[in-house]
Amino acid sequence: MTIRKPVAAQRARPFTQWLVGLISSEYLVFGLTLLLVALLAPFTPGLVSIANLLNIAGYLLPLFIVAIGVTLVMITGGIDLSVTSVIALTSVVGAKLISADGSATPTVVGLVAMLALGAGLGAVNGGIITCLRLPAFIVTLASMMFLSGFAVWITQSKNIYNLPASFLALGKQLSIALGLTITLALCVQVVLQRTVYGRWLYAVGQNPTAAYISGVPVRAVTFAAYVVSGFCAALASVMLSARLETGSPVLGREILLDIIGATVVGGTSLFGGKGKIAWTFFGVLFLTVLDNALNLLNLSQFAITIAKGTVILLAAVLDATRHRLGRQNA
Amino acid sequence: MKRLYQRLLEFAPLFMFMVVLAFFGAQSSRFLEPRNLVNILVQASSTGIVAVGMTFVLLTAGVDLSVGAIMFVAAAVAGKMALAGLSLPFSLLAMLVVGWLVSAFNALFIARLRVPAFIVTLATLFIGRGLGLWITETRAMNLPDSFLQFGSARFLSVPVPAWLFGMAVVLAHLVLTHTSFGRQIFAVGHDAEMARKAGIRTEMVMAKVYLISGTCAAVAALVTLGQLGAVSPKFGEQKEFAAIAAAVLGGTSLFGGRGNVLPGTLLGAVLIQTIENGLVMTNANPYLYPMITSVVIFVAVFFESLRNRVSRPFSA
Amino acid sequence: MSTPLLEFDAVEKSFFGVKVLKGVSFNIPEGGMVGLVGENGAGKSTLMNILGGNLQPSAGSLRFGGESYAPQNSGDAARQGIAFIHQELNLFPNLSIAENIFLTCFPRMGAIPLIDRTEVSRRAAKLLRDVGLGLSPERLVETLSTGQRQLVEIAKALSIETRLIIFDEPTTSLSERETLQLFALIARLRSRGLAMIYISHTLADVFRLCDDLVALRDGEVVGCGPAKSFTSASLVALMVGRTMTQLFPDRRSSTPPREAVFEVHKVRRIDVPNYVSFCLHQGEVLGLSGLMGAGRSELARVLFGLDPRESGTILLDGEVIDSLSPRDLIGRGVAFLTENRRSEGLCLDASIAENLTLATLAEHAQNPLRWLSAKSLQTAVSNIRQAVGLDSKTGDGQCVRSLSGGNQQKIVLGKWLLLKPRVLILDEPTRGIDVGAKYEIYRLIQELADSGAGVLVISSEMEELMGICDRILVMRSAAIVDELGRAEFDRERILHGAFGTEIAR
Amino acid sequence: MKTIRHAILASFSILCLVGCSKPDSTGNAPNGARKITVGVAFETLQTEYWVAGFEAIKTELSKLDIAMVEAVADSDASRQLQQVKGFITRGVDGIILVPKDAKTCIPMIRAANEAQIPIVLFNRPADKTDAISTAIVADNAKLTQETVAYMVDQARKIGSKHKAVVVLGDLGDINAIGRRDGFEAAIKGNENIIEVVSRVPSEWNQEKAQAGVANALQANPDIDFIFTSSDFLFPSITSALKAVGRYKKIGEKGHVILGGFDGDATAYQMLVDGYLDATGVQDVYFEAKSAVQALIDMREGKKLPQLIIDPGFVIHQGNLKESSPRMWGANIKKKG
Repeated sequence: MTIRKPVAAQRARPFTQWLVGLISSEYLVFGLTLLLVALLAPFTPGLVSIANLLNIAGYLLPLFIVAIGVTLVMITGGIDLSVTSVIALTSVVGAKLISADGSATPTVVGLVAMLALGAGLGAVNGGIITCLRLPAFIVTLASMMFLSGFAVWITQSKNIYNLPASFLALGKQLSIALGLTITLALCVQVVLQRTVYGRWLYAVGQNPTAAYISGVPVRAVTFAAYVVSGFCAALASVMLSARLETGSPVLGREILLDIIGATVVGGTSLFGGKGKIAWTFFGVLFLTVLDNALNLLNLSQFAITIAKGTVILLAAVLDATRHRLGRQNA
Repeated sequence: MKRLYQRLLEFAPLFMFMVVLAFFGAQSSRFLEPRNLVNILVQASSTGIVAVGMTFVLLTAGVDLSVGAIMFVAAAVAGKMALAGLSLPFSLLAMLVVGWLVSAFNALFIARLRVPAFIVTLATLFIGRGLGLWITETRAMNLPDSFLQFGSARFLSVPVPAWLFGMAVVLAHLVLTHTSFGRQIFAVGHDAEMARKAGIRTEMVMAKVYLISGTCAAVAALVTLGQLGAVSPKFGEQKEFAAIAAAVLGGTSLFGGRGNVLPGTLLGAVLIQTIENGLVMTNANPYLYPMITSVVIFVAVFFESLRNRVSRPFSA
Repeated sequence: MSTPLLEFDAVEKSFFGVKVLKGVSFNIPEGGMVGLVGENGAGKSTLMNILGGNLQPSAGSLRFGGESYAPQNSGDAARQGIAFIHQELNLFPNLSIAENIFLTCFPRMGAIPLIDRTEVSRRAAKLLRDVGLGLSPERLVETLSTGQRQLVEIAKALSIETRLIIFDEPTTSLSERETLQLFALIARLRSRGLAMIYISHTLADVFRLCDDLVALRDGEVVGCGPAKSFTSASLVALMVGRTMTQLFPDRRSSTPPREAVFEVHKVRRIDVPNYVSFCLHQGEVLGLSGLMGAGRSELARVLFGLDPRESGTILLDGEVIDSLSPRDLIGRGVAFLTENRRSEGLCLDASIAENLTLATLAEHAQNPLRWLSAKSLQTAVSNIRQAVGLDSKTGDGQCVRSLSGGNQQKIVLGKWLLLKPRVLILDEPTRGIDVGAKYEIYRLIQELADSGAGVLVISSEMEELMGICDRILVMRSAAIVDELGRAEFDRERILHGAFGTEIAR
Repeated sequence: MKTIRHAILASFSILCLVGCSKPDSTGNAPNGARKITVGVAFETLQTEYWVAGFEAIKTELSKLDIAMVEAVADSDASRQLQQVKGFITRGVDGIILVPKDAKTCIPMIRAANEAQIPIVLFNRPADKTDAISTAIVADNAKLTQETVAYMVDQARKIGSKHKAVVVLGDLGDINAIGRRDGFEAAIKGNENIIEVVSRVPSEWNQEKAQAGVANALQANPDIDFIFTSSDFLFPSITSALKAVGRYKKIGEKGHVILGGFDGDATAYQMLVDGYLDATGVQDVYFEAKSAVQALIDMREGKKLPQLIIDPGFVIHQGNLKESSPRMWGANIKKKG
């Protein structure tokens, strides 16, 4: 999206023009994040310290990875509510495999199994949605319930410990997680922007019928989006499990709304056809920094919750304003 | 042959419901007792009432994630007032007012400022839960017995919650099918821009829909209070998903313009509760609950989609 | 002469400083019928949107019934008695006929705010009788044909005390018979004293129906007067601002011995008794004529794999195609331009470049990673833009939603031309498109055929088929009932075939 | 212009948020005399027990004039790790942590160890690890077993065979699982007296608990033994019992033997009124005091055991008077 200066604004005062430009920019959410940091930094000791930034990064990366997959699904006009359950199930299955208390298979095998399982679960979702043509919301809602119940059942509520050091290293070394995430994000963004698959993905989200008639393999493209989403959830699960040194059947249970909220705040449309990995990153960053800063401010829990809601709402209002401006300028 | 197949599918959701009833009936002799069926209805009433309001919202292609939070705030306020010694009617009024305030807030942002409903109601979900925690000081509150008496009171030997649920369903059905506002909801849900051009005041329609959803949430909070007699910090949590699931199970489309309350949402809400009830009655393994529920939801939606299938290769 | 019903007085409208209406003034007499013609983008829609209350003029004024008239929204216009029948019908398929008619003004049961269903049915039934539509008012609109929907729109206009009806391209989706029905209805309504504005690209209809004509070009009135004072040629010249010598490009006489490129053998749709066989040759433009509902579009959808086929074989270059799916067919060089360009042809929120290249992306990514070459894409886009004559004012990145119908159709066609198809099927390629753009599209069809491809054109406009085709097939009840070579082209014979009134041949 | 108004609104409200939250005394007092700050991280505050624990710690700290910063993780272990690291970043002098579970807290402990900040786990222990911490714990399983054993004794006294319902917590919550295991252990060997006819998964949700107990009563109207994994579900259970007229005092005909865990205010009131047979009480005051003391000891370099056990106690009709002062719920109730 480029910034088109409306004729009306050119005549207006430079400040107004600047403001309009800022609001219509795709970096708006990022700008808001910086503003937030700038405003809160004087009051919150350690907000901008290296340690805290690393801390934020450690928490943010798995969220961002899940959100990447969700973004792809949302570009096709679908939604994936099952990601958190995929995180939980891959976590316990992987941990069972590699744990000294379990079958103690080599870490690499466990990792591959986790990722394959994640992709496989995504494939099941995608398969049901595309072949049986059921609404994504209800399919992934049902699989969210099922997989979560299944994860708790196979572990009989018990967490799995004693993971090998080689696995835990993935969680300790932020650089590994960072490298993985950046690679993944760049790959996905490049695929979206520069490959046939990316173009197809947007086309499917914008108008599935027109895309189908134009020879786009709509089902395969949609299916692939869910597979990637499952894979991303599994990758996040690896990072979370390693970071927390546990295979847990309730891992990630609470973060679903955060993930979808972050993606939507970033600017990806719930109705499909629109979205970018960079936007999603800004969205995740915004929510995480907000959460972190409010915590460092030592607000009580209810104040944090209220503040979070308010800021999300304000970001959304700005976003809506920006769209109206964009439409007027077109 | 084809006709028969279609005819069968027509009744698939009802058929499915019957299968569930028959299955649990065979497992436990007490399951099909009228008493238990009334139990199911009462237990389904809170989610059901929220789902009725949610159906209105879904019909306009919107969504209301804030219903659970509205329930919590309403219950918290009512609880505080009751504990302060005010009588039941005041508490009831206060709950409705809370429902209206929060949903008017939703309506303002969604209808007037055109912010996507998903984000607005997600934000009010956070704000509402925060407010509720603040009001309750994150403590559980045990309310005076008047609430429990209200919840277990019977009229013509049917408990009040079931009456409220029934009234909500009938009223909603009347509004949706027999008022111009109701028919305009379907028009707005099909295409809001087209509806505006056709002379419908879409902003008003959208706003009203959220107000209805908020009102339903407040009434549902009352019903829940009547059954529990207590407010805990988890009051109403995840209600939004249960309500959406019930409405969608009843055949309401998430993309707007299609759906009904009677029998759709009623059946959806009751079906989910029937499964939960049956599982307890048959002393099922606690671990199996979510899995069985999700499979039944899935199968029901699958049949529903077969029924509505159009021969077009892709449809939203 | 008494006061006119409606007066436009120097109406102007600008969008972001660009004037799209420049001082438009004309009158519509009480009970008069005025034809409004002009190319797409000439300002007709803007003018009518001002009249319908969807837009407000930047300058100038309107008077309706002798009083100042400034509607703020479509409701205002309706209350004043102005009904607007849009080209893209404004009906809700998920509601019944009666509900669509009374959507904003349901009769109520006295003081109770409930809809009086019996009254609704009674009044709706009466209105449907008025417009000659013999259906139950309870039927859902989604089960109606386009022609029937049009009649519902008119019934809706009659449900209020309407004094002026605006028809925007009412016949584009209608079959010949439905068009005749509509014209009869229009005549009946006129006899009741209703005034009408009739907007159409079909000049024959305009001449037939209207007393007065107004021609617009670039937001200005370039011609205004009684219909008799214009000829087709003079009107076209006014609209395009230059003299158009002909409506169709020359079709060179056919050279007989050609190879078959696309053969259809006994293809039958599900639930339909009749089957279809025909053969499309290299370099041939084959027309498919028939009434609405004769199964032309349906046949095309089966051939392109969009609807299931019951039986029959299809051969491309003599080779049997087993699996019919758009993807496979596109891979073999078959393309299909559907009749619904907005819902099936375009991604409206995507850019011009994205839409143009959607079907041929793979050609620009011939590497294992399916990496798109920006340069090759860019070349393709600029070449095809030139080829289809897309005006250079619009950038490649512009979203196609904001383009005129003609430009949108050029983009869909351009998308398929980029494929260099062996076979191109076009369903109503010029529906709702202005004269200039139509000519361009005909030219492109000719060029494609000259390059050796086979072109199948479905159209309800008989003149069009007769102007551009080498051969015309006539369909009725899902079967081909007649075939005419270029030398045999005859309006009456085609009509008889289509109606089944006379056994052809 | 609307746009600008929106923008101003946005910045204004952010400013408001900042303004409202005055920078609190996080430690760096200007005049050298540095006040000690302790970070308190709770997993959740959504039950009364945690609130009571939180308040008790707050009281203990303020007694010793120690400043406190707080964080609540909303049941998300990953967020909790972030919050603990946040504490370390701002340089607290000690951390009291209620971990989500035994293992996810280990990276947090390790982080604290590396920063040489003493860390104490409140109420939940860490799994075996090389990381150093001290945990003040109540043994959920053992205390539940004792409570249920008392209930079984009461049943045995009455004689006839009892039909039992157990209301389970969230199956993903280790405390809920500990209590379930304690319950099962106490029942084991007593099958001749107690038959468990229903296990209701409440997911810590009052509505589900209420519906579950009501349904169990429908399936088996002669149920006369109910144990709940947390006292906060008692209102739901009594509501279900009242609906079928089975909420009776001890000794009355048709009394249902009731037992719970936590020792909250509702349970205290029920004990006093003679409805509740027994509940397992975690000694919140002991735990808070020990936690704060442990932190101080660790700062002074003392070696502490890995576990400090809060023995807890079962409060029942027999020991109500002498034990109630130690029951946190009783004190809340008395305070009003």
